[in-house]
Amino acid sequence: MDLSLNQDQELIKGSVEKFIIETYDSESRRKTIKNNLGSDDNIWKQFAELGWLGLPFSEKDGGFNGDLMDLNIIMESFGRGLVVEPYISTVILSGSILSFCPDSAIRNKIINNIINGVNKVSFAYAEPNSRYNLNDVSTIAKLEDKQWVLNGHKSVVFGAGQSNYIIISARTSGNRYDESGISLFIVESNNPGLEIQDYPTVDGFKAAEVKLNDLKISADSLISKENEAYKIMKMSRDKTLVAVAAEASGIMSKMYEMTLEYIKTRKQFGVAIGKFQAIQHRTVEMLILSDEMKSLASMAALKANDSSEGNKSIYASKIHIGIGGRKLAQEAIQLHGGMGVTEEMEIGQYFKRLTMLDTFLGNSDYYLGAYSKIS
Amino acid sequence: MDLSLNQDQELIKGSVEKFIIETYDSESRRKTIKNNLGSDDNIWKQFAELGWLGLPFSEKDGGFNGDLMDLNIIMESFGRGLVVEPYISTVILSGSILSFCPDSAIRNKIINNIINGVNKVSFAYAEPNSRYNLNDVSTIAKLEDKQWVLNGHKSVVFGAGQSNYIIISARTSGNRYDESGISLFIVESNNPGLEIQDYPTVDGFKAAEVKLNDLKISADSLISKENEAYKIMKMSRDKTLVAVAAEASGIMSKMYEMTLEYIKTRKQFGVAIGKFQAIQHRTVEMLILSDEMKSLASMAALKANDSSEGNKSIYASKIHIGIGGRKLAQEAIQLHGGMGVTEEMEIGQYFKRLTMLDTFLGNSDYYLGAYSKIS
Amino acid sequence: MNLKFSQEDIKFKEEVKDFIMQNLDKNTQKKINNGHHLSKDDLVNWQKKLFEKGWMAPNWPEEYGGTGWSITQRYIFDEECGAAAAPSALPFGVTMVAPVIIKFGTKEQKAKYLPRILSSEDWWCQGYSEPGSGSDLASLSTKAEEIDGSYIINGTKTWTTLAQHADMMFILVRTNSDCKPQEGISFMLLDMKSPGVSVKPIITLDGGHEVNMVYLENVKVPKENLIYEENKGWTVAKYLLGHERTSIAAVSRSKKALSKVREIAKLNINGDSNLTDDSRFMDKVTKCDVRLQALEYAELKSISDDVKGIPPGPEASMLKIRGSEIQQEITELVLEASGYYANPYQPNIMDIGNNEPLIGPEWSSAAAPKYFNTRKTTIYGGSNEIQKNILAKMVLEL
Amino acid sequence: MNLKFSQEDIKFKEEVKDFIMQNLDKNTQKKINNGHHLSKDDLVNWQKKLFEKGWMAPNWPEEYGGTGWSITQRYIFDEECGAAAAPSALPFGVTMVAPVIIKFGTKEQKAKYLPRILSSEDWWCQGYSEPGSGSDLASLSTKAEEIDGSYIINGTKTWTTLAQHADMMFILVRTNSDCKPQEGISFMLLDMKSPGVSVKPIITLDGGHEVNMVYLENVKVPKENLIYEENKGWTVAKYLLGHERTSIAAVSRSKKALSKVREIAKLNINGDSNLTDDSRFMDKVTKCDVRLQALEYAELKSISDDVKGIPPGPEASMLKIRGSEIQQEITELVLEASGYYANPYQPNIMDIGNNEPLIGPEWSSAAAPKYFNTRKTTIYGGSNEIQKNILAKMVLEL
Repeated sequence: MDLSLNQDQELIKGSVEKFIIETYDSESRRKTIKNNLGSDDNIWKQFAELGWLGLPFSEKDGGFNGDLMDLNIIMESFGRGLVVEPYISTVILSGSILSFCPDSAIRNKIINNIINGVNKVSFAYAEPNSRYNLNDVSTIAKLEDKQWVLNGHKSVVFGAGQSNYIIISARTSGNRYDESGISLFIVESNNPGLEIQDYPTVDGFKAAEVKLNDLKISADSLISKENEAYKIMKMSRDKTLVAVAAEASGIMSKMYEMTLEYIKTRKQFGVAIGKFQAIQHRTVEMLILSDEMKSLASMAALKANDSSEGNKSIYASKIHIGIGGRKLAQEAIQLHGGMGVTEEMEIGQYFKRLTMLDTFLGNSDYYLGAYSKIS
Repeated sequence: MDLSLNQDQELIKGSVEKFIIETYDSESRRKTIKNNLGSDDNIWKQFAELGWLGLPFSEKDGGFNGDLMDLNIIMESFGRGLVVEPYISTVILSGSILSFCPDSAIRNKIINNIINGVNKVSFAYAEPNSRYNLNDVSTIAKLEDKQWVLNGHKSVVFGAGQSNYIIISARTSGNRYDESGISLFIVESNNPGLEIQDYPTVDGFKAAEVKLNDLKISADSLISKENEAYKIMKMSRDKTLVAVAAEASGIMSKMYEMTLEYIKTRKQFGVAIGKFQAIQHRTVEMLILSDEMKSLASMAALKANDSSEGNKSIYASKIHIGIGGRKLAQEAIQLHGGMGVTEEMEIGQYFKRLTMLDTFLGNSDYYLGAYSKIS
Repeated sequence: MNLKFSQEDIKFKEEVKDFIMQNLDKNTQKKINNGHHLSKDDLVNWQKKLFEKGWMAPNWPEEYGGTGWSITQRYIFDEECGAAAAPSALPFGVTMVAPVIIKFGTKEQKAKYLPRILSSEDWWCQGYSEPGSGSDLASLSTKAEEIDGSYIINGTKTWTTLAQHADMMFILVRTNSDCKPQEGISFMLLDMKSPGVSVKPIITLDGGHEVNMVYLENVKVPKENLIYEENKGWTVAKYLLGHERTSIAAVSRSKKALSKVREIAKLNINGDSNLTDDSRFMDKVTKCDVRLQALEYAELKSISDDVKGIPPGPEASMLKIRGSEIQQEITELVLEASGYYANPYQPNIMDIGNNEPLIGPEWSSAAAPKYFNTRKTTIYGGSNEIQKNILAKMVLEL
Repeated sequence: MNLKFSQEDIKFKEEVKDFIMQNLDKNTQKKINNGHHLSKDDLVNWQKKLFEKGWMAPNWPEEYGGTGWSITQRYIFDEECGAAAAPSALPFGVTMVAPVIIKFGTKEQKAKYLPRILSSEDWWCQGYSEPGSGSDLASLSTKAEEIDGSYIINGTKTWTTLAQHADMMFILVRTNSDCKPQEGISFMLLDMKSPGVSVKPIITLDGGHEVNMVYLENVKVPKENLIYEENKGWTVAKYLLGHERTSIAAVSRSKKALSKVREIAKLNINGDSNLTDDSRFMDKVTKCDVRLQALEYAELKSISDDVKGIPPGPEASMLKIRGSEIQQEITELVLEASGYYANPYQPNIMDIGNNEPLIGPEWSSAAAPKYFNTRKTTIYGGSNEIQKNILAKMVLEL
């Protein structure tokens, strides 16, 4: 048992913290959002140069073999910096999917292009009525004349409009809710069989509805084993949740700090409002909630691969985002008073992101259910 | 629509408030509890003289035809006075059962004796594993040689050891959870087929395990229609819940007041702790929770007989006892500090009673479930 | 005590229902049902219908154009408007400044302003908060100096709701600085078309423009626009605060919104099943409903007192606290129900002439922005912290 | 960073398990599992076993009899004791006064007291709170005057846990009144058998006798029983406060108690079904578990710092706040699970020689009293309000 960072981790931490503080300013972030770009090319290039795009990939795949604690370190800082670039959707979620898929020319090429920063990739799994269930897949893929033909509607696909490739979960056998019978396909985003409705999200990201109208793709676009993609999807989701917990931890610690700073300077009735005991006790509660998030995110990163405790710690961290995180976020806005609800103040940007992180990959109610099943 | 008390209600209110303040002191209450009596005979006699034992019964049955708002008024004061006498179990719960049963000599006699204060009656419905489900009845009644023979175990029967009669729910047909097939019997408590294990409850009341070992009773002991008692049980329970809500309202308002008084006098750091803003805001929350209980108890009393909204308002009030009531009770203890956890201070007595009221007839979780089904 | 409706009440209820059905614009209704912002026209058109019917001012005495309704009628009207997703009249005129004018105004002030409020000719806004004084209202520093028989006002007001449409503002200004802060404040009526008034939007978290900064540079206000006496504005403001009581709890709107949540829960948005099978979600709905039932009863008591002429007490603060919390909770429920479709940002999707394709269901199209924006309800109108301070002082006597 | 156990650790874990299995009295275990009070013998017998094994004082430096365990071993030991429902050693001696004696004591004090703490020969209690000073400890008024080379102590201490069994008390007394309150306090060791000491029970809500009033009338304390310097008791007390950190969170005990709740939920106590089918109940268990996981990690970090010799900071207050809240929540869960069987009051049912018939299941026999009594955890050891004040000051710098 060892609870201190090793040398490599200290290095990563130092570099990402420095980057966020020195390079990732909120002005350019707002510009990226305002211009509806989804990502700043220059920033993405730096991610590649700093090795972060290759971090979670194995050395065999050309990556840096980072573990989940490395990911935790990066994502916590990304949370503090409120990074809007599609790191989670391209590198972690789509990246995990690819890395768990069996070796193939296209898989290896795209992983390589992710690491180099040349390609962005999105993962299209949700459907209009699937809610958070990965196994609820109505999109159908059929093999016709050695081509796969896909039909269906994938909803709220993060970054799809800005990606070069889209990974699609589709049913190759079985019924709507079956875990078996799901397969994964990869397709270039400019394929005419794809109809991509791009839109901004409420928290400054980009997503799209992706409709597959007789989408025709070559046989080698099937990147998972046929019918056996569910396990890969679940593993990738769980790994992504570790990153999400770390992002939430960064956001929460930052929100706590911003609120603390605000109540120290904002004066009412002739004194800083931080002098009022009711405000103090509530801010202390925020500190504890933020600290709990950090503990749970670390626990999830350290235990994720433990067969008996891994899922419990991951789900626990996701539950806390929805419960503790929401509480902290609401308190942060309340203590900022009127300023808290203005678009101009940074606190609101964090508030929005943390709110939406609860819904991402399943909200706290969903994981309360999942937790009950495994404990 | 009229939200003010009518003249009769003002009279009842005046008399019960006066009784509680002038006659029902905590010293004698503690003596009743300490001596394991369950009830003070002298007090019970006064209840009879003041007409409270006959209040909810119809004039035809020799009662005063009080409505649920009358009951609300009495019970709120009983809550404030923390009345330990078995008014709910004898007059309201058993009384309702009897009044909903068809006319019979024994029914009428016992109602009369309740009103006169001569008899106490308990209702034995729960069983060791039935939890809060009235329809979960394993106690069996069989007709043999024109006698009913009952076997089973009734658990936590309030006041059974001090009652003259016990009403028993037993299955005369059907399977364990069936709503139909349940019948109600009344039996003198000194019947040798009854084994009564009397014990004090944690909140100063009395209850007993009642075991029926080939309990033999005459044919006329069946007081409900055979197999059709479930509806009567449910109606009686719901009426009792109106009284329970009012008692909780009285307890909560009293706990709020005692806490307010305490924080005005208790000094720390040279000032009354009520001067600290954190304490003030929490006490305000207690005020609101108490006020909500009063509103819900009144709403339940006024709407109980409304076919579409009645159950919703009753269940809402019961839910609030378990959620808002528990919160208020915990805060009351916390703000009393060390004093709050001593047996000597009155606040703790209220705390215990309110805690147990949540479990009585089904806790807040149970009614959350029930509420979902009807809304 | 009873909650029963008489035959007359039932007839009145039908009349209200009919009126709403015939007069409420469908697009306005749709916006409210789905949590979108209303335009000025949406609101004014509805208010004019109310005016024509004589129902614009249920809270006013009859002599000035009030309805003279019983407590039951007041309840029924609120209930039906809520249930039909009819807008609430903008409070600044009819609910806020009007009772002040009725109580403290001169004959001329009454004659001039009240009819124009009734007919929605004037759109009012509230000039209270300032950048440096939010909760601590008494510390306000906008100054009014008397020069040549007029007041000249200089200062900045903020969080001024819908000032961009306003014809008039009721404003608190400092007329004396050499005294306790509360004792040097006056309450005035300011014409927003006066030279020196400029309005700058504040964009809120949901991307909407509801509130504003209002800059006042040498704005001239005639002396006859002073309400009550100079330096007695605090008395006026306190009176006003108490009179918001019935509207502030938003009970009927919340009832409607919560029943909308129940409808949403019945849709098949979770595979073949729906959220009514999800006790986690439904319990939150129930818990909210429990508090809402309690609030409804408390509001009824308050209306009952109002009809009887009993002046409002600090219990208005309790209505404000719980009412605002419940409004927020309901937006959380819609957000949760939305799942992934809480993500798309389409703020203007229901505006007339907008041709964007709608992403996801209509009811979720404003779920997140509505949740974001509704955080304000515990902040504005005297933050809930201030309400707790008031209760601690006035009721708890701490 | 990793949470892995080495081969040695795994061997150690087995050793701890074996030790507990062979030495823990079954009735003691049953009492803990079911939330009943322990007798003095229950506790002392266990502590003596620990002493014989050399495991009485994991938090002490090795030279005084500490175990010299790594962070992992400390974790394993706590975990296994919790999991087996072994008692925690009474903190007043080994966890509280001993680190103080080690840090501030003279050679003689160390030699005299530490071995007797290790062997459980002395039962210690804590003389801090007074009727007039609970949270505001610095205002204490028990006086010590120096007369003929001894201190003569007069005053009243309250909430003194298990003083009825105590041989020794560490006590805060006022030795100077002409200065700031904190600067006139001294920390002393008082023999409970001294003339003038009388102990009066305080019965708590659950009917139990755990705490006491302790009256001190002209009690003589020799000067050599002063710890550190006269009037420097506040420094000593602050040091002690920080050193409670690992025991105060009660993580391993709460883990055991929560797993017991899960076991209870698996029993058929709701007709044929069980509470594991009740998502309302199970979600509360999960929410508690989530916080407990977070607390466990925080405690691990704290133990890790302790092993590295990093002095405890105010984060101990966070452990105290959440640890105490979680302990309370677990008692609520058992209470809820008990249903009607929470009602019977049978406080002494598990005492040896008690022949009362048990009403209801064993696990529910103390459910309500335990819930009542556990309200104290957020009050004692510095109430959670005081902990929040400390955090506001020390961490938030407000």
